[in-house]
Amino acid sequence: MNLWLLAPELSLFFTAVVVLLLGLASSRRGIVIGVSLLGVLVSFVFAAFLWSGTPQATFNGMLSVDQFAVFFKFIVLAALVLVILASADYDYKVEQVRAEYFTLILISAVGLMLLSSARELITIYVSLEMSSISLYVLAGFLRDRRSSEAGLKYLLLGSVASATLLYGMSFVYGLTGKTELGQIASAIQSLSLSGLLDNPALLLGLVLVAGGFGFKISSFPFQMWVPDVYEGAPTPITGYLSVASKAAGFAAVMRIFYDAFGAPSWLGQNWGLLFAGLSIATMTVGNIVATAQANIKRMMAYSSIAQAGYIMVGLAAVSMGQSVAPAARSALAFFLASYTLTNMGAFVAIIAFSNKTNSDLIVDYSGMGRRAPLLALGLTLCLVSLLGLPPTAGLIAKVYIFNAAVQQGLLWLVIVAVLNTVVSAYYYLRVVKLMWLGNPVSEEPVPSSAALRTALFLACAGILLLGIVPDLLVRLSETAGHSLL
Amino acid sequence: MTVGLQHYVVLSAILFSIGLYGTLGRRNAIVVLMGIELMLNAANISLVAFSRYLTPPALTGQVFALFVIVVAAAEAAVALAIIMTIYRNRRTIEVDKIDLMKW
Amino acid sequence: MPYQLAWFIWTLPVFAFLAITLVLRPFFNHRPHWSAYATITAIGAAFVLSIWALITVLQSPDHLLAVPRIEWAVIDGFTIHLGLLVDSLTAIMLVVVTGVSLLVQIYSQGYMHGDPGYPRYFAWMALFTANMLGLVMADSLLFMYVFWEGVGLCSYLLIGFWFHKKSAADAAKKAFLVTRLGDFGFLAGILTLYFSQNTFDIEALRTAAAAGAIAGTTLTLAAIGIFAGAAGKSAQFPLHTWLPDAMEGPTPVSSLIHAATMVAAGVFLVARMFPVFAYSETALNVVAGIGAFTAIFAASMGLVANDIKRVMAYSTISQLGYMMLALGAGGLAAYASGGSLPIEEAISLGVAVGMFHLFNHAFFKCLLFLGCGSVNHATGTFDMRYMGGLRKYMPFTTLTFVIASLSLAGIWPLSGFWSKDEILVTSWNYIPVWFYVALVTVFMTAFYCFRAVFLTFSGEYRGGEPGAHVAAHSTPGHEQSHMPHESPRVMLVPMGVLAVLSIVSGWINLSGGFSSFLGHSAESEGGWLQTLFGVFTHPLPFISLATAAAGIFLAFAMYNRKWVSATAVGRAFSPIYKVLYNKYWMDELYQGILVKSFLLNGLFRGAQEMDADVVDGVANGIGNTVVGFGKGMRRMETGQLQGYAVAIAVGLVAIMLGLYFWT
Amino acid sequence: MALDIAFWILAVVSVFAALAVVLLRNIFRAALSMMVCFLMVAGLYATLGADLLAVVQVIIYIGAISILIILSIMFTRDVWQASSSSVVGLPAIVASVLFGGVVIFLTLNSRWQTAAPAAPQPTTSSLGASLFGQAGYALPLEISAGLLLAAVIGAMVLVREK
Repeated sequence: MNLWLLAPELSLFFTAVVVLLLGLASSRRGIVIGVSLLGVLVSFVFAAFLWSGTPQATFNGMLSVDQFAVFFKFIVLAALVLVILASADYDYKVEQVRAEYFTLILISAVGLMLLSSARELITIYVSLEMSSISLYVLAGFLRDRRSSEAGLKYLLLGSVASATLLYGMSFVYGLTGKTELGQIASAIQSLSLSGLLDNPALLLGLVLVAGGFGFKISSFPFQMWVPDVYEGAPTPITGYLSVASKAAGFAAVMRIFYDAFGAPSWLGQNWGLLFAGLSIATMTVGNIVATAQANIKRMMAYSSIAQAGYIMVGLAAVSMGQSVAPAARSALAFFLASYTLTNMGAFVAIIAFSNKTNSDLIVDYSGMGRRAPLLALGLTLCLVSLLGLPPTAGLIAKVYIFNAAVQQGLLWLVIVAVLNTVVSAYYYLRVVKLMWLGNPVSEEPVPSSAALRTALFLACAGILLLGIVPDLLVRLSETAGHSLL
Repeated sequence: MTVGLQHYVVLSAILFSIGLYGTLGRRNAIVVLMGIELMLNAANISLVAFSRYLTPPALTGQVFALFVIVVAAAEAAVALAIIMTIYRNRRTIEVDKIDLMKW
Repeated sequence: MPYQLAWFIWTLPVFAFLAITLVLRPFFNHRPHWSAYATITAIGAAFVLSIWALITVLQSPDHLLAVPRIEWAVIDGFTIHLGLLVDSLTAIMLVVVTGVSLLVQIYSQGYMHGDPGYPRYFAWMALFTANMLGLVMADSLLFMYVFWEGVGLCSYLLIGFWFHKKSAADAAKKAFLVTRLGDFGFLAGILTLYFSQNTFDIEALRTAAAAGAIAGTTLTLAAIGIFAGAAGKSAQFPLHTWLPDAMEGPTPVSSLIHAATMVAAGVFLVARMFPVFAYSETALNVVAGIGAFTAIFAASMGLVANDIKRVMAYSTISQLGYMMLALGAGGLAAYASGGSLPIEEAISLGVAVGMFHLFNHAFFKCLLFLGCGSVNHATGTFDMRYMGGLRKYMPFTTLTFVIASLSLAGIWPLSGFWSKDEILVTSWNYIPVWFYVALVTVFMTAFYCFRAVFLTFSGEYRGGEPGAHVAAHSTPGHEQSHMPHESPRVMLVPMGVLAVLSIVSGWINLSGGFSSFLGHSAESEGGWLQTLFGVFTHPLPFISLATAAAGIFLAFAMYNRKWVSATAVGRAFSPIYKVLYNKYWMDELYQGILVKSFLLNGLFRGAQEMDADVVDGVANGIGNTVVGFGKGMRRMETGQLQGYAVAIAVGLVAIMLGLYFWT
Repeated sequence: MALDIAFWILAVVSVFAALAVVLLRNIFRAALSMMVCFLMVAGLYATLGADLLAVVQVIIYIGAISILIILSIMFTRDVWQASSSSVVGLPAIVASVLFGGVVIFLTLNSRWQTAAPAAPQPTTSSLGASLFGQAGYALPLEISAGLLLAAVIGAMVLVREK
């Protein structure tokens, strides 16, 4: 047991405790945010050290420290930086309990980071709950009618999902007698089954676990909570939910389904097909309903459902071909990194606008190009990246993931996904058009704080950088994709 | 007929479905929460039963169930806190009235 | 000069766009003219660079400007290159696009004067031009597609420039949706080629097609897919409906769209990928057939339109049909000649003839639209019924408009004559069926464009119209004076330049220079002076000239001299009888009108309406269906969390049963 | 044999108690039934030889969670209001019956690799060993400590006075 391998999580948890204690003495914004950011930085440095190490499993095989996990830790940390900065302007709504707010964000991040490297069912379940419980509270943090409604919906549905997940895990355990993913895999192989129905317990475990995580990654038909919760939750938390929790969810799905259910190959093809089917439904529902939204947070919620659909294309591609494709895993990692920057950036801009206008309606974005050119430009860039146009990270991500899927013979899936992208142009560009061509409601400029501007700048710089020189991250995600233990 | 693993597993499935009905079919948020607790208990029964019949010495299932109980307690605390906030806001905890956000 | 300069041809306008949106518009909004200067400077510089590129390509032995590629990203062995392909085709397009765009921007300074969206206008114009330049320079289909969509997007923004006007917003949406229908085809074509050859590289695909590596159904499907994209952008039947409506944008935008940028993209695309077409006879027949049909179909609609820009729009569609016909006929030459003409020759023949018409058309059509803009600037309307007599007030506009019309009608020795003649010759030689269609179209073209000339410039001024059409074009700054007046000099100078080009641009190919530059060595018939007159040694030019003259004469008779009342033609057909009695060469058309007196008002109008209702209906229908579905499906989101939980439970059961029965 | 009889009694009572939880209109009584059900589950753990777990079940579920729930019922004053069927009442019944049916069908068709059950023996020390021992579940234990911290902070923050 080497505690160094846990250093990113430990340091972040330590920071959370420090922030909480600081809150007893002083909850001045600068101090709280400064300490939080410092903790993220320390955690980042530790994670960077882990990146250069060799992949290994630690804590009796419960935790794997490979580049794949570290990559997702980077993603969570990046989202964390952005959400902390984005909250700087927003936390006047939670002034009395500011320290608790940031503490919960940090604890949830610890849970997500653990989730992305956990490789044992109990650890997975407990880390998932660690992040979920913090996020339930954060969703209902404002305690007004909308926020508490979001909290309740998230909590009750999330609990149903985690009960389902748990039930599925119990069947996996019942089938194999093991909880560690690698041992589960070898136990399944030693059963020498020739199909799911040889032993339907496998089907039960597979579907119920997929359902539990389907909730987390907002896959159809488990996506219905997303719009309501995203609309009601505090906007920084919405952004955070849409990226970090989704990214870690995908990491865990990838690890469970690949590690535990990766072999024999018919099993992989079964769940690959399952995710392919769900992917189509997910992206189609997300895109089509997004066209009919008037509230930008709801629109972004449906957009994030659609994006989850695209990511699931990569998930399906991992196991659908003749051989397992690390390329699909790399593509998935890249997509999530790019999506994290992009979606967080969009939410930062939305926070900045709604701070001024106190409205999340899309019509109120009319003429923002004149009132706040830089913010509008940032939001435009993010939306363009979500749509997948050059010169943004979103394009590379889509090309990467679709290419991986095509290599695995999933051309039909990619065609559906591309058609979906076409539909998505309607609602993304509608906002862009309104901002630049619409008539401003008033000529009053929209101010934004330095923290928000920094966050938006970081996100946009990342989007452009990855869009123009994608090689930087492609290398990293290739390493990550190939390193999965 | 001797009681065996299957009996426990079927019992757990029945309890899980009853809990599921509680969360889907009852109006009061606290009853919904009770339904969720029932579901978790059902899952625990199957975990412990598997532990008993599959890997008698290793107790992995029991350990798992122990963690589930801890998580359930934490979840219940947070859930009841959120239900309290809802109650303060709206003077009701009937979940069908909590539909401010839709469409 | 170093080859890297080629990159600047399309990046310079992008910089202008960025400068305007990021710096000039937010911070120097009180100096709108700076935006115009930025765009004009950038496009001017791009024009100079294009000339340089053209010269370099001319001088290089293989007619290629070698620009090494940039390796952009390697994703799991899949390399994405950034590269430019500057061959003779590109070089010609570059000069045309930058040249025409430059003149239009200069003209726009006058036309858009005082418009509140002035900087925005120039920003989009710069981006529009940049995308078009990128499109013609891209060396891979993937990047071409990116710019292709960029052109579509910019045209959407520019057509809907006066977006507060419902008609403009609708027209923009229509253009976007209809061209997108074609783009699906294009994308399918690109993917077909990619999966066949595993590359997006244009040069490699052309080689592969020529080497027979792509063949059979794959080739045909790919070619037809690409043609669908081209048909969308180049407004070929049945995807042409957006173009007449696209006049809702500012007139210089129409002028740019119709001359050098948007619509030319389709023809360029077919020319660029022509080897893919040339090896599939089916695809060639589709191209030629659709081209020829579009030519006559659009021209027939032009006969009855009252809006001067609409007449020009139909004319553009028709002329684009000619270009497609030229490409198709050129390619079919190899099949029609029974093997005596190798396919490589046929390829260069088609490209040379088609591109030559594109080249000439760019100048005179641009001029015609600038003329329309100038007329509108003076009268405040586009409806020809309210114009008339402008010759007295706007002599310069009249002169240039007439020159452009003569060129469009194909009158010797103006530029339109030469390229149209080549198209007629090619189709006569290889697919005679379409030759007659083309010839009828020549007549119609001459008729409608001189109908516009006479209605607009001859007779007495009918007072403009302060009614509906002014509202339709209510840009501040266009103050209505009681009598029309000539446009400011900044608008007239570009028109003058274009007028000269409309006369002389065709002469470039008199000794086959243009064709041989595009790889087609035409049989040289001596020096260009001999050719200038020597063209009449064949009977064909006489026929086409006579047809055109007849059209002009009919227009003259009906709209200038009023020997025959135009309204009467629509209602009753006997007056036409009297007037045209002695003109034996009109018999066929005459019979047609006799037999089907409703042709003008019935069929043609019907065609126009079918156009507006059916095809638009499909395009808007798809868009509305998606949004309608969205509106319906959002109702599933009832806000009831237990409803969601039921969905989860039912979903799980469904998945379990699905997997159970499927496996 | 005694264990079998115990199982049947516990099973039947727990199912009826669970049904009472979700069907009784009086919420207070529903909560009491839930306590009964939890008690029966504890008994089931005992029949499975999980003595420590049975105790933990009683202490945490009955001693803590149930009390918390009853307190909440009292606070929200909905005690005497009927807990009626929700808006999706009928679909809920269909969905849960379907779900239960499918799961039971699939479990009955599954083959479980059962081993011969060993004689029941005290599990406390071996559970302790597997939680804190060298080859044990120390990591999830630590994580659940963090989880409890988050829950405590969260509950406090949410119910604080304005």
